[in-house]
Amino acid sequence: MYKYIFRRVLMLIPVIIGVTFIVFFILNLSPGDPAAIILGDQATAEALEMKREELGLNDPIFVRYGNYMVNLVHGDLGTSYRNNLDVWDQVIQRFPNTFILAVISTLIALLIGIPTGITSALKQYSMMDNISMIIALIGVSMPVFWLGLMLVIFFSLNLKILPSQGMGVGFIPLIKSLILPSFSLGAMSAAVIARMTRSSMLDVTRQDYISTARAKGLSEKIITNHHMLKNAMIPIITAVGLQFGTLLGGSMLTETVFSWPGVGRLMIDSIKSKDIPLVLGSVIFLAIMFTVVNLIVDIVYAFVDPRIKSQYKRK
Amino acid sequence: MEKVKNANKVSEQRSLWEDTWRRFKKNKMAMIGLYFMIILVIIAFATIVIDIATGQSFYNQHIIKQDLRRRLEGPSPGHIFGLDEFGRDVLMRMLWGTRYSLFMGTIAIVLSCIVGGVLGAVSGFYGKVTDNVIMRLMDILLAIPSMLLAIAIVASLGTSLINVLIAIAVSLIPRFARTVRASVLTVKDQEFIEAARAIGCSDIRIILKYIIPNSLSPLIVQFTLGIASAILSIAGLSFLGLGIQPPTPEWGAMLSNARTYIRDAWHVTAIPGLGIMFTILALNLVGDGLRDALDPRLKN
Amino acid sequence: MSNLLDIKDLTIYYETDDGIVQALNDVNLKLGVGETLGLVGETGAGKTTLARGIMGLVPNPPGKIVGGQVLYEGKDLTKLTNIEMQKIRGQHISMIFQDPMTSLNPVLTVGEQIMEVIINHNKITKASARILAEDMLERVGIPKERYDEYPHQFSGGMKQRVVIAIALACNPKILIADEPTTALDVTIQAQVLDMIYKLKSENNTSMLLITHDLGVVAQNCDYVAIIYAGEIVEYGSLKEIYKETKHPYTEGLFGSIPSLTVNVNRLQAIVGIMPDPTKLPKGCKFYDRCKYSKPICAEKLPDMVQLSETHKVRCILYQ
Amino acid sequence: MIENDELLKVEHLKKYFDTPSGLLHAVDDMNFSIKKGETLGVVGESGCGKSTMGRAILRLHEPTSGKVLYKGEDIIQYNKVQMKNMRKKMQIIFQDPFASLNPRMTVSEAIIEPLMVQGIFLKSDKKGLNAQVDKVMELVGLAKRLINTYPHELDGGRRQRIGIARALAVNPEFIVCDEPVSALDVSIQAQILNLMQDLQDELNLTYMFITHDLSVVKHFANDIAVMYLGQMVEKAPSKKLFENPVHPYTKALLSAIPVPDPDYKMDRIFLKGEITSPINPKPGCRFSKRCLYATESCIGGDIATKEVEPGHFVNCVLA
Amino acid sequence: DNTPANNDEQQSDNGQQNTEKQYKDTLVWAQGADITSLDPHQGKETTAVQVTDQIFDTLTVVNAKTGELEPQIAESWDQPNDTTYVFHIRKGIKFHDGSELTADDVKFSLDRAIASAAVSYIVDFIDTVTVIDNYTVEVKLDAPYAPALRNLSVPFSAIIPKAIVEKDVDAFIKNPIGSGPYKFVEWKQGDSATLEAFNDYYAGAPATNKLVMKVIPEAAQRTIALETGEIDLAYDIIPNDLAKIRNNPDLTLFEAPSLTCYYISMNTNKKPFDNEKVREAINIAIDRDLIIDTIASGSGEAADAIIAPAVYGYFSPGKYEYNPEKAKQLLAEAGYANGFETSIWVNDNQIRIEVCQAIQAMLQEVGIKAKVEVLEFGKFIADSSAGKHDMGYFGWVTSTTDADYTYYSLEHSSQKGAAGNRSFLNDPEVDKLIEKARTSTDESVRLKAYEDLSILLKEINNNAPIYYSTITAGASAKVEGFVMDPIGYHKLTNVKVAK
Ligand SMILES: Nc1ncnc2c1ncn2[C@@H]1O[C@H](COP(=O)(O)OP(=O)(O)OP(=O)(O)O)[C@@H](O)[C@H]1O
Ligand SMILES: Nc1ncnc2c1ncn2[C@@H]1O[C@H](COP(=O)(O)OP(=O)(O)OP(=O)(O)O)[C@@H](O)[C@H]1O
Ligand SMILES: [Mg+2]
Ligand SMILES: [Mg+2]
Ligand code: NI
Repeated sequence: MYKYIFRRVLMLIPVIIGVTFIVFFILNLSPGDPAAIILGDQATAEALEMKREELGLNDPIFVRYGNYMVNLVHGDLGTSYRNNLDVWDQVIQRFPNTFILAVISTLIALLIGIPTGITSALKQYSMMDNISMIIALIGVSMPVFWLGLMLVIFFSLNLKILPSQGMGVGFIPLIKSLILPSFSLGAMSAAVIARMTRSSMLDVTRQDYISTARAKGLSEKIITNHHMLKNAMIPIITAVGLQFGTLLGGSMLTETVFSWPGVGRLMIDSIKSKDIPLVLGSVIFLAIMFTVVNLIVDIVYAFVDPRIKSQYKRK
Repeated sequence: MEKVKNANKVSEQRSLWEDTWRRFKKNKMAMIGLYFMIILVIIAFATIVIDIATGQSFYNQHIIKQDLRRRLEGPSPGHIFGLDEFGRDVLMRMLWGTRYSLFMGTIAIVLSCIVGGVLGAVSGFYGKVTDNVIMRLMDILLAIPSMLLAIAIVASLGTSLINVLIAIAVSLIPRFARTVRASVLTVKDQEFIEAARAIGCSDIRIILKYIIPNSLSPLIVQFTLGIASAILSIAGLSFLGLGIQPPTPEWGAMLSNARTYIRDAWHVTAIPGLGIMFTILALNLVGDGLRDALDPRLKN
Repeated sequence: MSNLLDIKDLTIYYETDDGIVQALNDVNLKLGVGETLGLVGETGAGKTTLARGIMGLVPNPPGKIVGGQVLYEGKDLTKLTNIEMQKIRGQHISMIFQDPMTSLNPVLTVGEQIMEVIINHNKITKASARILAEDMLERVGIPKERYDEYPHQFSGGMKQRVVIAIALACNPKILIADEPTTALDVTIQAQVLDMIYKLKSENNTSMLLITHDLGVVAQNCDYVAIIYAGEIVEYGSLKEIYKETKHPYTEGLFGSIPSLTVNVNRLQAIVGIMPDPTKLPKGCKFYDRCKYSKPICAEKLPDMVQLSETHKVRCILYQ
Repeated sequence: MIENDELLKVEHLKKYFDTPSGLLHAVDDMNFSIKKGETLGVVGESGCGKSTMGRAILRLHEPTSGKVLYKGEDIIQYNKVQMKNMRKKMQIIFQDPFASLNPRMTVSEAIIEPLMVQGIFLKSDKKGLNAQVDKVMELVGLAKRLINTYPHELDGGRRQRIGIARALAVNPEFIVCDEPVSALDVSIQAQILNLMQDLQDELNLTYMFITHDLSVVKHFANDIAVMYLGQMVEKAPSKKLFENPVHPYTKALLSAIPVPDPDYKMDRIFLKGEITSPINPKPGCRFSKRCLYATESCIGGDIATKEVEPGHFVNCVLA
Repeated sequence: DNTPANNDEQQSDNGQQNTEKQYKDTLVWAQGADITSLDPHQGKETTAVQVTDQIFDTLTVVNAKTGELEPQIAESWDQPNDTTYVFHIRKGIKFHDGSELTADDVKFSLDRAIASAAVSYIVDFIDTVTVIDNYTVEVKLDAPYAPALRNLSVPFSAIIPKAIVEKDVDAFIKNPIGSGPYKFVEWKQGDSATLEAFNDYYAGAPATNKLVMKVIPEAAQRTIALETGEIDLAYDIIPNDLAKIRNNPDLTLFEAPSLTCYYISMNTNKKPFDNEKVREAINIAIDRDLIIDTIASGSGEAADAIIAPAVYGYFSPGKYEYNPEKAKQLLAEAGYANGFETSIWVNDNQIRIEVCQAIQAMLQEVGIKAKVEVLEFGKFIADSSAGKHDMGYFGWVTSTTDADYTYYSLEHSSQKGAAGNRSFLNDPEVDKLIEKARTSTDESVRLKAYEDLSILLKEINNNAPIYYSTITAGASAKVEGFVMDPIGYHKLTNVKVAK
């Protein structure tokens, strides 16, 4: 098991190299001079040249990538072009915000998605099934930012019960400020999870061991809770893992709508201002998180499914 | 348990696709979705025909011509969905925008489906090092948030229709690669592949004639669902100011451009918003319907 | 009352997209205390459906018990509520399913799966249930040390033994075994069948043994029912069926199996295949495959003819 | 034995699989030969390496080592082109008629495929192709109207006929039959077995018939090889094997077959335990752990093959 | 006129009329983007300055209410000759760490600003800075430069503590120390910044104890936050929200003419913009009032010159008459009777895009088919500097409040391309007028030169000024003492919020 984890962590290295390589080259080869963006439309040619030199933009691109990677190996993510602040500091400052948003969204998604999926599956083809699945589908179908704006207008502006933006300080304000963004972010995942749960529950229902359980004379409740759920969980866990990964990186729109100080927004802002070290830093961070989350998912798998556990042991 | 059919009656024979269609037809929601999509396709083509027939003059007169004095006017008998922030008829723009939402999504998906499909097939079929290399590549693509990838690509190549397409296509590649690989892996070990080897088929022939046709169904489902997420991605890019150039009446752009007016005139956001929502809903319904119809376990 | 189980005119249909599958038509069978009844038929003949019908486990939808009764100790099981049925299942009537590989829940330990049924039907503590379950494991020849292992750690034969342990954990009066050995190798099959036989005789359990292996039936059963396209075509004691074969289908079955004892140059195969269960012919279901068929066979469904006290056959030849 | 008669000779054939838990000896040093026009039956329990051997002989799995001499030539040394030509002479029929047909190909496509791949007919030669398809379909007893049906529209028996037709299309001399009837019902099984027998007589085919059903091979094969965990434990002309089994495993196997005769009193030999793992097996007799007669001499060294009577080979220290 | 319509009585505290009015401890304001850098010589974006300007002071300051130049760190100054200024530093000014501000700090700061690529353009008129004594600094210029004192009031020439910065620049950037009315407390990136009153401020402690800046990128969300009371003050209200604030009795809308002019720059290097008639046609084909009335919700004024009326040196050469008929005629005369195809570049800013779309539609009316191309900012700047554009839509703030800043950058031939002259105008006459006004210290000479220049430019028509925007802010009605700064660098020293 430890060996397995170790191997998976080692896999991070090529992923990080690949991710930085792709992002570095896309950003560098694209038109638009970081110096010009920083200095704005009122900068003189000399100032631009000065800035370029200062940022080391005059070196050939491979030299710059090489330098970057060398620094990275030493644990140095560089400093931001725009404000000379340490990239690591900036990313680590924002990361918990994105993380908590992703966690709460996932929780909301699970809380809504799993029960909905189960009820739908148990009452397949019923009215209930259809309605909940249609609602779930609508959840997937709305552009996130649109849903976000509508939620704000309704809950903040009209009902005045929840803050419209920002991240609250202190427990209660934090929770309150989390509700709208995590709901608008989690809505889509909730739908995905609900549908996933439904189909994997239906899958399980058809299995022979469920017939065996019935033949034992077990009650439906025990069959559902004890025999079906744990088996149905396995594909759901994959879905949740992937969703969590997407939420981590994909919260850019939500973060913008809700002025949430997360990595997603940092990334957009830094892409727009071509603050390459900052973009790279956030991407590396997200890539690591993504990999770690998937690793955790795989480990959780092993706990749910003894077959997988013994596979890891063997490796 | 397979049902033994009475093969004595030739009239009863159905191809696999007919079978699928027959099951699909039974699913009311999926049919509603399908009808909706057909209507959209008809609209898209009709508007294109009108554009060609009138040499863009209809487009210029009714789709992009502004009437700023009447901006944000609410629905009225003359303009049942009201006017947008430039005093243009929202309904007309919705109709003319159909093609973008529909075809851009589709083209992006076709692109990523081809690239991802080939990668996935090769990866699954050859396994070992090839598989490892391709799948790690896909991991890398997956580890970069898809929106970020799209933004980076659009930001670097510029905001044009083509670039938005490329961006979305690239970010969807891993999805297809994984789907195809998974189904290739299940198909690969079936005996009929071995049977093909036994008669001397080459790898290429096996991939083309045996594996791909049999991995098609999950791909088809991914396809419909992929179009849906492509449409949403386009809207998301528009929200970040990286979508399609004005005054093109693309729905995502309409929605995100009008979002500042969400409190002043509900219709300018609600109409494109609902348009997107229903389209995606329809695509999802069709996708789900296909999934069920193609699922061999549900055959009875 | 000598009959523990008395199935009367049981008719079960599946309503599918393709039409109504008449899986079981007017089936009459009985099972006495301690007896073993073999049920033989080809794939799709309705064997599993019958078993599920007795257990009240016909998947609904699409399945439906259209008519008939399943009398267990005089009670009609088809009339019981699901809750009442839950008390019968496992405790009075147990069932072993076709495939041991998929009959066990992969995420629960084998011990847990045995214990569960014990706890469910007896008011005892977990600890004492565990002791009973361990005992049950030993009785089917698995060391109790393996109580906490998962099904995937067991071989096919061991899994099937666990399934048997589950089925017999509460000493049921009736055991329904649906092809309990089809998925196993001959040597393992012999072990498993032997074990079932032993356990069954210990408790004087009655058994319905479903199979399509006439050899298995010959070695294990007291009575045999031959089922074809949802109908019992012949019923009798073991001897009667094997030595005084009456129905052309039964005859065909015997002709189809290569025998170790008799040398034949060519098998006497039955031509054709079973009719589509959604479009069953009006008359004798075996009509178009039967070498003795007469025009009337296509028109009229022959009645069950009582040939001896136990031997019954449904064929025009004996009317 | 006249050398010329031998169509296929297998020498020291080995096939090991590299698995996460170690080297799996699926086929370990097999030696035998098959005469032209005859049938070699290969029996053994599930997982003992029968299919692997069949596939290794056709080079569908590359053997780890050993020789496969076809008319005296070692086909393992053949290059791709030679091998492709060889495939015209050697064919295979698979166990599962459901999985071995491409669900996206119609009956005629499935039969045309080998003809086209092998370049026997050109794609443009519609007439030639159709004629050959008609011929082969008639040969295996498939009605001509089924030409455009898909496998899923047909029953198991017909599907297996397509599998046979596909193998026959290129006019092979040698066919590996990998449990061609074990997925079929007894009545259909008999039809297929009869068909294969007829084809052998008609076309002078040579079969290697893999099965786990001893009664089938007894009926079918000239010689029978019994496999256990990748190795051959006994090989004899079929009659002799049944009359005088020597190896304890063969004996146990024969005793475990349920005979469809109520008067036949079975004298079962019960084996201890279950099949051991084929991964990194220890030297010596692989059956020793389950063998009732195992002695010290069974483990440690390789067991020599003895010819107990002409044509009857046994791998056991007791023999 | 920038007095807020804050005449309503404070109804809420009727009951406590006699007691002293209670004020909140904290003021929360919202802006659309985060601080880019807390280093005043680095973070030149308005959103950065809006914060750093509370922390740092400059030598001189422009009174936001009156527009007059006033002393700040420099108590007074002399001008011995055209190219020399001597500043007398106010004694007893303390930095937030308690150290005293001296001439060394001033020299250090100005030198540092000159060396900074980001802001040097504001102070690069300076040749040398010399410390005369602890409280006297001499600044020598390359050449006479009339707007010098105004440039020194721009926050980019802020005075920072030499000792601290020299010791550890990184620490300073993270934790800036200035001599302004507020001390820096915390910056939560992407979220907020917190400042605290500096009680030892030379002009006395500021009115409110704590300031919190919140980043709210979505404009509509800023208004909503204001309406729900989550914030006290919001900058940059989008036009369509103006009425909502104006009509809300709980809120106050601040509006003032800005120093910003939005204009279309036509690339005179490219056909057909090398033709004056085409340029004029475009200028009169645009219905400026319509754009202001609709897209800008009436907030703004039609532009007739490239600098705003609030800028020193502004002269109105007469309004552009909207006349599509005449435009068509001009186009015909120029040989484009059937119009032509071209493009307008704009960066990704909602209002700017909308304006361009409106212009696009107006040009369409006279037969010009213009594509609106939205570019990501970096590409927009880079490619337009390189002259790849046909027309580009820009906004220009005269941040020094002196006309020279704009005319020199946008119209002088030496500034072609990257530096600002994106119409690539090369007109000796224009150059001459700009230089004349730049080097003269005689106000009347300068004003006359600018008058001539604006008339000349209106004939050349290389740029099409569209409108002068209004600078806006919304506030809770309880906010007192808020004065708009025409550039947007709102000082919050005297602002307080009633409870
Ligand atoms: N859930 C179901 N839905 C529809 N039809 C069904 C269902 N289950 C069984 N059938 C049909 O009912 C008939 C009888 O099936 P059953 O499973 O009882 O056969 P069986 O004799 O047990 O076959 P086998 O030997 O293959 O197990 C078949 O035609 C089958 O296709
Ligand atoms: N591709 C493979 N990779 C690894 N192991 C394999 C592979 N194919 C077969 N094996 C293993 O080799 C052994 C022999 O398998 P094989 O399929 O030849 O057995 P078999 O005798 O045909 O069994 P059955 O009667 O079940 O068909 C088994 O233990 C099996 O798990
Ligand atoms: Mg069955
Ligand atoms: Mg096999
Ligand atoms: Ni079946």
